[in-house]
Amino acid sequence: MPGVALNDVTKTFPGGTVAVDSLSLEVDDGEFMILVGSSGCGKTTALRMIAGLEQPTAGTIRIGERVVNEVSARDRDIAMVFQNYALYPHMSVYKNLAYPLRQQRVKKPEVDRRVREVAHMLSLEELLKRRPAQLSGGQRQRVAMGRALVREPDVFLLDEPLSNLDAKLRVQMRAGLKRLHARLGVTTIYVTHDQVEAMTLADRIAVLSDGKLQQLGPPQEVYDKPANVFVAGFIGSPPMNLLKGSCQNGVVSAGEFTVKRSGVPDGELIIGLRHESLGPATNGVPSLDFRVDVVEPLGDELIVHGSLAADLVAASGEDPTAAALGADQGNELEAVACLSPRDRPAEGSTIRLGVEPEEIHVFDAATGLAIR
Amino acid sequence: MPGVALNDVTKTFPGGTVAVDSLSLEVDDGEFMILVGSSGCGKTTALRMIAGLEQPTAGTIRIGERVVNEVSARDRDIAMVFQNYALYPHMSVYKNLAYPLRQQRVKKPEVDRRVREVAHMLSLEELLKRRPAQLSGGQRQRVAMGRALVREPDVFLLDEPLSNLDAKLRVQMRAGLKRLHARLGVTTIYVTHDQVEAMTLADRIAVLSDGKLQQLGPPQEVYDKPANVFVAGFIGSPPMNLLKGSCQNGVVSAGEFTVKRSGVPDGELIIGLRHESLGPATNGVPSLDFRVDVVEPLGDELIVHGSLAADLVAASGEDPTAAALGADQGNELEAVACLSPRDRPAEGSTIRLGVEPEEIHVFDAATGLAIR
Amino acid sequence: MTALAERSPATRHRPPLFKRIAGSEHFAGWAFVMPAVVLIAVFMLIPIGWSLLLSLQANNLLAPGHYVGLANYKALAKDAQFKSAIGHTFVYTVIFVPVSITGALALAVALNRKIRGIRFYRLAVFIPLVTSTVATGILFLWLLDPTFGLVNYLLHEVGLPQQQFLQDPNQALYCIVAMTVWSWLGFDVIIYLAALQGIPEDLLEASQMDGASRWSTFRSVVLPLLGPATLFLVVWSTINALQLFDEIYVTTRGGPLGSTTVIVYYLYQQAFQFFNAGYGAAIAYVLFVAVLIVTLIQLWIGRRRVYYTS
Amino acid sequence: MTATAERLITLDAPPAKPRRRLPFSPWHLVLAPIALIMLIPLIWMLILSLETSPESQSFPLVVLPSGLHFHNYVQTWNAEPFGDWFLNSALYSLATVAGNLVFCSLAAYAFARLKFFGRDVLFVVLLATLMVPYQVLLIPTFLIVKHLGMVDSVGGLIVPNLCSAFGIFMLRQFFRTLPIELEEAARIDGTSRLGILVKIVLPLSLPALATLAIIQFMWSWNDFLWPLIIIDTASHAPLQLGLSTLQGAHRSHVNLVMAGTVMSQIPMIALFLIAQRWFIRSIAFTGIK
Amino acid sequence: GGSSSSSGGGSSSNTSSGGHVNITIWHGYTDVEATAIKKLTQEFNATHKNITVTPQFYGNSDYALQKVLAAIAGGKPPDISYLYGSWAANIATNPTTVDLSKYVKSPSWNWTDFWQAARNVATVNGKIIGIPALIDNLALVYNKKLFQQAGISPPTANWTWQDFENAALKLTNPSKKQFGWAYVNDASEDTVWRFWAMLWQAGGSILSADGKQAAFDSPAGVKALTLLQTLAKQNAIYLDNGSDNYTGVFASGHIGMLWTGPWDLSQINTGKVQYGVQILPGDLNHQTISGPDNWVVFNNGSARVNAAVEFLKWFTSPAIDLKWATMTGDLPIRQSATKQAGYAAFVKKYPGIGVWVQNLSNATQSRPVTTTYPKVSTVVGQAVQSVLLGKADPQQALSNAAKQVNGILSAPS
Ligand SMILES: Nc1ncnc2c1ncn2[C@@H]1O[C@H](COP(=O)(O)OP(=O)(O)OP(=O)(O)O)[C@@H](O)[C@H]1O
Ligand SMILES: Nc1ncnc2c1ncn2[C@@H]1O[C@H](COP(=O)(O)OP(=O)(O)OP(=O)(O)O)[C@@H](O)[C@H]1O
Ligand SMILES: [Mg+2]
Ligand SMILES: [Mg+2]
Repeated sequence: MPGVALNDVTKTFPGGTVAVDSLSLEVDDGEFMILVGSSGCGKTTALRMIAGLEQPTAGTIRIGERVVNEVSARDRDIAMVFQNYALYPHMSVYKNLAYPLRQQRVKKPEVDRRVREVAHMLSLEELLKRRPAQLSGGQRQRVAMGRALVREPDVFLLDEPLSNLDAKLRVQMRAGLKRLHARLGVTTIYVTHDQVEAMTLADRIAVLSDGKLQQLGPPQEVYDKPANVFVAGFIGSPPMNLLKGSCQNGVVSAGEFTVKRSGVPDGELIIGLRHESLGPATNGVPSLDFRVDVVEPLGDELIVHGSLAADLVAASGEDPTAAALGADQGNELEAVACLSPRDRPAEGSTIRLGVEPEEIHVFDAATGLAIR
Repeated sequence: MPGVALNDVTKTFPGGTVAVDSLSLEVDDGEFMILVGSSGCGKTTALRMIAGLEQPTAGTIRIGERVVNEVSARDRDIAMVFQNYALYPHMSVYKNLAYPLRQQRVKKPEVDRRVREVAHMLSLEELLKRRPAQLSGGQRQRVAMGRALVREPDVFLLDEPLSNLDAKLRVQMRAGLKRLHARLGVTTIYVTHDQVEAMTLADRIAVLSDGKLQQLGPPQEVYDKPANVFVAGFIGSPPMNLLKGSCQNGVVSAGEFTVKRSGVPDGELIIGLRHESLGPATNGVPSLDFRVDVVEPLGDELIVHGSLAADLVAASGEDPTAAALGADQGNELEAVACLSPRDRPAEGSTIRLGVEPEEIHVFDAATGLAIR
Repeated sequence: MTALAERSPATRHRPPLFKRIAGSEHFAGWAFVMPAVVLIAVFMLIPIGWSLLLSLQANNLLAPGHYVGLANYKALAKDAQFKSAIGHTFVYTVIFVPVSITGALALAVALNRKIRGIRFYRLAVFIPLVTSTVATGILFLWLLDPTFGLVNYLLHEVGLPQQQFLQDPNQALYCIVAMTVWSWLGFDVIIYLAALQGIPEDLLEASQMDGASRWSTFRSVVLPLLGPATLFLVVWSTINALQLFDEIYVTTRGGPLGSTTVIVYYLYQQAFQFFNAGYGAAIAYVLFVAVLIVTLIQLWIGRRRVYYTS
Repeated sequence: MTATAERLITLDAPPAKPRRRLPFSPWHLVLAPIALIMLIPLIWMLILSLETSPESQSFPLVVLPSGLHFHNYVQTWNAEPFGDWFLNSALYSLATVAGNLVFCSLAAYAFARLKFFGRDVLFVVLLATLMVPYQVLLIPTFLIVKHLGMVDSVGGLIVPNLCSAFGIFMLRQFFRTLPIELEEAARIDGTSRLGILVKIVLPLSLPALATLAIIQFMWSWNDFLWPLIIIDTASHAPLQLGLSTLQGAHRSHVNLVMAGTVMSQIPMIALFLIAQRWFIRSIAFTGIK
Repeated sequence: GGSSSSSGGGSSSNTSSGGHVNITIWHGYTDVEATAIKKLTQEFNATHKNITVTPQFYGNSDYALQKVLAAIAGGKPPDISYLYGSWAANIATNPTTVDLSKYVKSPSWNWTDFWQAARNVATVNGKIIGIPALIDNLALVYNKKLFQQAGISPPTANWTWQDFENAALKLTNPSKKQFGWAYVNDASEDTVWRFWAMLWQAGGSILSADGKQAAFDSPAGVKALTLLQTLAKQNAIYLDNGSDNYTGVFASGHIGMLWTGPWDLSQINTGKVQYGVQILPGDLNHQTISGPDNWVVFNNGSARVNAAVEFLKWFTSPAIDLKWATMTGDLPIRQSATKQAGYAAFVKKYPGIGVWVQNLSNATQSRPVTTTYPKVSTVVGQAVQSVLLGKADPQQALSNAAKQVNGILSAPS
C-alpha cells in the first residue's frame, strides 16, 4: 500500500480564496490519518486535490513513489466518500454499491458477495433496491460510504463520513472501519469534526487552520501538548480555557492564579486550562475562583459555564497564532469546567477550582506557540 | 407563538415503507423540542409533514389551533433547515439569506439589516457574495441555517443543522440558537444525532424508533429514566451496558452481579449499567469483573472496552422492545466503562468495577419496558 | 405509483371550499396551463377538428364538399400507393431517428468541453439548422448530382465508383436520410448541450473516483441522466420523421419512381395536385393515429426507463 | 474580489489533464472536419452571394468567383421594402419567442410538477397537436385568424404561434430534471407556485430556455409558408417571404437571393452566439446533498 | 389605408364613394415581370380614374395554390389571380369563379386573336374561366459551338427524329461530361409534356376521343419513348433532377441541345455560349406543346367583376400585350401582336424568340383540361422516368401506365 505525500501544496481558487496554503503532509503506508480543522479550513479541498478532482495551484502530490499531479483521478486508484455523498440518483442502492466494482470488471458473483458484505456492515441490507431519493439522510451517507468501502483501493479518502449518523450507528461504523483498516491496511485520510472519532480512529491527527497545517501527531499528543493556541482551543470539547497571563521570574500568573514554572521566559503569556483538569480545589494545587453561570447536565457529567477570576482570551480561527490576544466580541467569553454530577454547584455561586501544575499549558502571547 | 401537535400521524411511502407510525406528539408554544432516533427512524419525514412537504397518510397535524393537513407549505409560516441544505445554487449567499424575507415583502434596508445580522451570527460575513458551489460543506450548512433563522416564523424546523460543523463552531451556534430561542420564543423542533446538543438545547426530547415514539420528556429525565431498553441503549454515548439477568425474590442478578431491588417481579430481566456509573469498585456496592480489551484515551477520559462477567444483550433498533433479547451477531457485543485517565488499566487485565445500587436500571426482558 | 399514494389526502378538517379550490394543485395546474391550452385549442385543436370533418367529405376546397362517410378511409385501405408511402416513411423513420439522435449525442458530448474555438464549432453545427430547407435542397441536389456533384467528384478522386444518389430509386431514400440527419443534427445537438449542463458535476467526479472510464461514465451516468432529453428527442424526431415533407418537396418530389413518396408527400399530392382534399385529410388522420400510437408507446416506455427527479 | 470569483469559477478547468502530446487538444482533430462539413452551406452561400448573376446561375458551380461582388449585398439591402421585412421578421420572431417562453414555461411547469385533474390526458392531447401534418391545418388556421380579423397583419403571424406543444414538452422534460428540494425550500420560504417557477425553476433552466428561444426564433425567422398564406401586402411581409419575391420560378438572381439569405441568417447566428453563454455550465448544481 | 382594406379584396367596402372600385390582382411575378406589372397597373390606374388595381405577390411556387385556396375558403378571394393552366378544371368548380364567356364574346375582345392553345386551357366544359396570362411552347435550343466541333450542321425546320438522334449521339462525350440533350427526369409535368409533344409528332394522342380511355400506349407512344430510351442508354441525355440545372449546364457548354421555352432564355443567354433556336424536330409532324396559364376572375360583387374584366381587357389588348412581351421576354398571347409595329424590336431584344412565337402555330393540340389530368400526368411521368432510368421497356411502361390511367378515368369523382 502506497502512502500519500503533499509537498508544499497550495490551492488558490479563482477569485483569490486560498483554500490550502503551502500544505506539506506525509501519510505513511497504511496509516490512518485524520484531518481536523475549523469549517472552511481546506480539508475537503485537500482531499479533492489528492483525489485528482482539483488541480493544485502549486506544489506536488505523491502517491507512493509517483508524482500524481498530472495523473487523472480515475487512474489514481483512490476511493472517496464525498462530503455531499454524490450518489447516483438513477441507480438503486445495490447498483450504487456495485458500480465501482463493475468498473474494475469484477465478476458478477463476486460483486454480489462484496456488495452484500458491505451492505451488511452498514446495515443497508433492507434498502438495496431503493433509489437514493427514497432514503433518509443517514442512509444516504452510509451508501456513500459503502461505495468507497466496497473497493480495495490504494487510498481511502473519507470526508466526514459519519456526520449524519446517530451515536449508536456511529460507534458501530467506527468499529467496522477500524476492523476494515486493520484487515486491508489501506492508507486512509479521514476528515471529521467529531473529536471522539478523531481520538479513537487516528494513527495521527493533522490540525488545519486557514489552509495551513498547525500540528501533526498522535491524537493523545495533540490533545496533551497542543502546539499552539489554535490547536489548544480547537481540540477538546468544550475547548481549553485560555487565560491572559504573564511570567515573572519563573512564576506564571493570571490574576490571583499563580504557579511556578521553570523555563518560561518573562513576558506576556496565555495560560491554558482544560475543563477536566479543573476540579474542586484541594490543598496545595494552584487554584482560582469560578463564578458559576449555567450548569448543563450531560447525563454522565456536568458542564459548568461561568467566569474565572482572570481575563479570558479566545483562540480565533482567523489568525491562529496572533489573534489569541483579542477577545471575541460577539460571543462573550466564558470558562467551562466539567464536574461530576455529585459535585453540582448552584448557579450563581462561586466555587474554587484547582488544577494540577503539570496540567497547565503555557503559550507565548505574541506567537501563540506552546512553551514547554 | 402557536404550538405544534401531531395526532396519530402515519406516513406510508409508496412501496410500503412506514416512515412514521401513529405518531402523537405535542410541542408546546415556544417549546424547544428535540427529536432523536436512529438513522431512518422517521425524523425527517415527521418534520416534512409538519412543514407541509409531505402529506400524512393518516392523522392530523395542528399548528396552533389550526388543522393544517390541507394547508399548503407556504401558508404555514414555518422556517426549515433541510438536512441536505437545498440552497439555491443560482443565488449568492446574500440572496439565499435574503430570499425568505423578500418573499414576505420585507423592505430592502430591513432585509439587509437582518441578513447581515444572521450572517454575523453564523460567521458568514465574508462569504455573502459567493455562490453555494464556492463554499465548504460547513459553510453551506450555515447558510442553510441562516436562511431559516433570518425569519421570525411560527415554527422552526431544524433537521440536523449543525452536523457538518466543527466542535467550536457548534458550541458557538448552540449558544446563538439558545439566545435566539430565548429572544423570539419560537416553537422549535430540532433533529439531531448529537447527544450534547440534545441534552443542552432541549426543553424536551422525543425519542423515535422505527417511526414510533419511544419516550418523551426533559433530557435529564430521559437519560436518567429511560422508558425502555431502546431508549436506554440509544441515549448516552457510549450506550448503556445491557446485561441479561433475572429476578428472584427481590434480588436482581446477572452472573455474579447481584443487587436487592424491591418491586421487581420475578422473571427474566435486562439490567442496564451506564458507563459512567461504573467505577473502581468500592466496598459495599454491587460489583462485577471487567476484562479490559481496549483502552481508548479521549483526552479528558478513558473509554475502556471489554467484557463483563455477565451476558450482554443489544438494544436493536429494529424492534426496540423485544429484540433486546437476541444478541447482535454481526458486531460482537462489548461493555464500555469510562474511567479517569488516572485509573488507566492495562489492556488484557481484569478489573473490578462497582456501581451504586440506585444507578442500576432494570427492564422487563419480554416487553423491554423499564421497571421502576 | 408515487402519484397515486400522494394524491390520497387526509380527509377530515378541511378549510372552506373556496380556499381549498383556489389553493389546490388542480386549480393551480389548470391556471398554469390555461393560456397554453386556449392558444393551442384555438389554433390547433379547432383546425384539427375541421380537418377531421374534411376527411369525411369529397372536397377539393373549391367547390362545396359533400359528406361521403368513411369512403375516403375505405379507399385508403385499398390504396397501393399509400401502402408504399407507409413503407417509405417507416424505413425513413427507423433509420433517421436513431442515427440522428446518436450522432447528435456524440457530437454534443464532443462539443461540451472547454477548448479553444469551441464556440466556433458549436456555431458550425448550428449552421445547417438555420439554413432554409429550400437552400438545403438546392445544395444537396448539387452535392449529389451524379455528373457534376461534389460527392461523386470526391468518390472519383479516391477511386470509388460513381453513384446516382437521388436519381437512383434504390438510393434516394437513404440520401434523404443523410441530408435530413445533416440538417437536423444541430437541433438535437443544442437540446443535448442544454441537457448536459444540468448533469451535476459531482456525479461525474464520483464516477471518476469509482474508477470508471470515460466511456463507462458516459454510459452509466451521463446517458441515464440525459434520459429526459433523449425521450423528448425520440418522441419529437419520430413525430417529425413520420411527417417528413419539406425535404422531399425541395429535392426529389417523391421520386425517382415514387421511391421517396412518403406519407405526407402523398397527402400533399392528393390534396393540392389532385385536388382530393378530403382524401388528403383522411391520410392525415390515419397518420395521426399511427403517430399517436407510436408516441404513446414511447412515452410509456419512457415512463419506466427514464429517471426524473420527481 | 469575490464578485470576480463568482464569474471566474465557471472557467475553472477540470483538473488532471493527461499529458499532452499535441500542441492542441486532440478534440480538434475530430471537430474540425465535422465543422467543415457543417459549414458547407454557409461557404456555398457566401461564394454564390459574391458572384455575378451568370456565375451564380451556372452549373456546375463556379467555385472561384471572378471578383468579390459585395454590391450584391447592397443591392439586396436596397430592395424595397427590405427594412420593413426585416422589422416584421424581428417582431414576429421576438414576439413568438417571448410568447413561447412565457406560455410554455407556465404549462410545462404545471405538467412537470403539479398534479391536477386530467393532466396526463391533457398532455397527450397537446402533444397530439404536433401529429397532424401542417398541410391540412393551414386553411382552417387561416379561417380562424381571419375570424379574429388578423389577416394580412404581423399579429396574424404571431398569435397562432405564441405557444407550442413542442416548447411545453421540451421544457417539461428539462424541468423534471431539476432538484425538487429547491422547490420545496422555496415553498417553505413562502414562495407561491408562480414565484417558484419564476425565481427558482427558470433561473436554473437557462440552457433549456435559451434552446427554446433559439429554436423558436429560428422557426419564426425562417417561416415562409404561414406568412405566404396570410400576408398580402408587401410591406407586411417578413423577411423570408420578402426574399422570395427575388427568387423567381425561372429567372432568379441566385447571387442576390444568396446575399439576402446570408444577411437573413446573421440575426440567427448572432442570437446563437449570444445564447452560447448558457451552454457553458453557468450554475453548478451544488448546495444539495 | 389600413391593413385589411387593401388586402384580398374584402367583400363590400371597396366600391365606396363615387363608384370608385379597388381591385387586387394576385401574381407570382418577380424581377422584370414584377417591375412590368407594377408599371402597367400604374398606367392603367392613371388612365382609369374610377378603378384602382393593386398587384400583390402571392408566391411563386406550388404553395401559392394554398394561399388561393385559403382565400377562397375564407370568402375573400382576390379579384383576379394568376393561376396555372393545370388547375383550370378544378378552379372551374368553384362557384365564385366568374364565367367570362359573356364578356369575351363581345367583338371588342377579339377572343379568337388569342392563340388556340391558350384558349383551350381557358375553356372548361364550354365555359371560359380565365383570360390567357401566359403562353409558351417548346423549341429546340442548341449550342452552336458544340455543333461545329462535332461537325454537324445546325438543325433545320425539317429535322427528323433520326437527325436529332444522330446529332444527340454525336454531341455526347462522357469524358468531357458532355451530353447531346437534356431531359427533366423528375416525373413531374415537366417530364410529361415533352413526351406529349413527341407523342403528337408521332401521330398519337393522350386520350381517346371521348376522353374515357388512355390512348398514349399506342405505337406512336412506344416510338417516342423508344427514342428517349435509346438516347438514355447511350448516356446522351443529361437527366435533370427537376431543379432546372440543365440551363446552367447548357450555359456552361456541357449540353448540345435543349427542348425548352422562352422562359429559359435569360438563363441561357449569359454570353458564354452561342445558342441557336429552331422548331422541334419532327416525325409525322413538328407539333409542339404549350403550357398556358390564366388570369381567373373571382366574384366579389358585380362592380368589382366588371372592373376586373375591364382591366384584363386592357391588359391583354394587343398594344399592352406587346408592351408586356417587350418588357419581360414573354411571348405575346395575341396572334395580332406579331403584326404590330413594335414586334420587330421585341424580336431583336430577345434573340431567338421569334422562333417560339412562330412555333405557337405548331401548338395545335392541348392537354385535356379535366380534373383528373394531374393524376394522369403523374402516372405517365413515372412511366417515362422508368424508361429513362432503364427500369422498364417503353411498351411495358406505357401499357402499365395506360391501365392505371383507365382506372383513374373510370373512377367516380
Ligand atoms: N421517498 C421515500 N420513499 C420510500 N421510503 C422513504 C422515502 N423517504 C424516506 N423513506 C424511508 O422512510 C424512513 C424514514 O426516513 P427519514 O428520512 O424520515 O429518516 P430520518 O429519521 O430523518 O433518518 P436520518 O437520521 O438518517 O436522516 C427511512 O427508512 C427511509 O428509508
Ligand atoms: N469552488 C470554490 N471557489 C472559491 N472558494 C472555494 C471553493 N470551494 C471551496 N472554497 C473555499 O475554500 C475554503 C476551503 O474549503 P473546503 O471545502 O476545503 O473546506 P473544509 O475544510 O472542507 O470545510 P468544511 O468542514 O466546512 O467542509 C473555504 O473557505 C471555501 O469557502
Ligand atoms: Mg469539507
Ligand atoms: Mg433525516
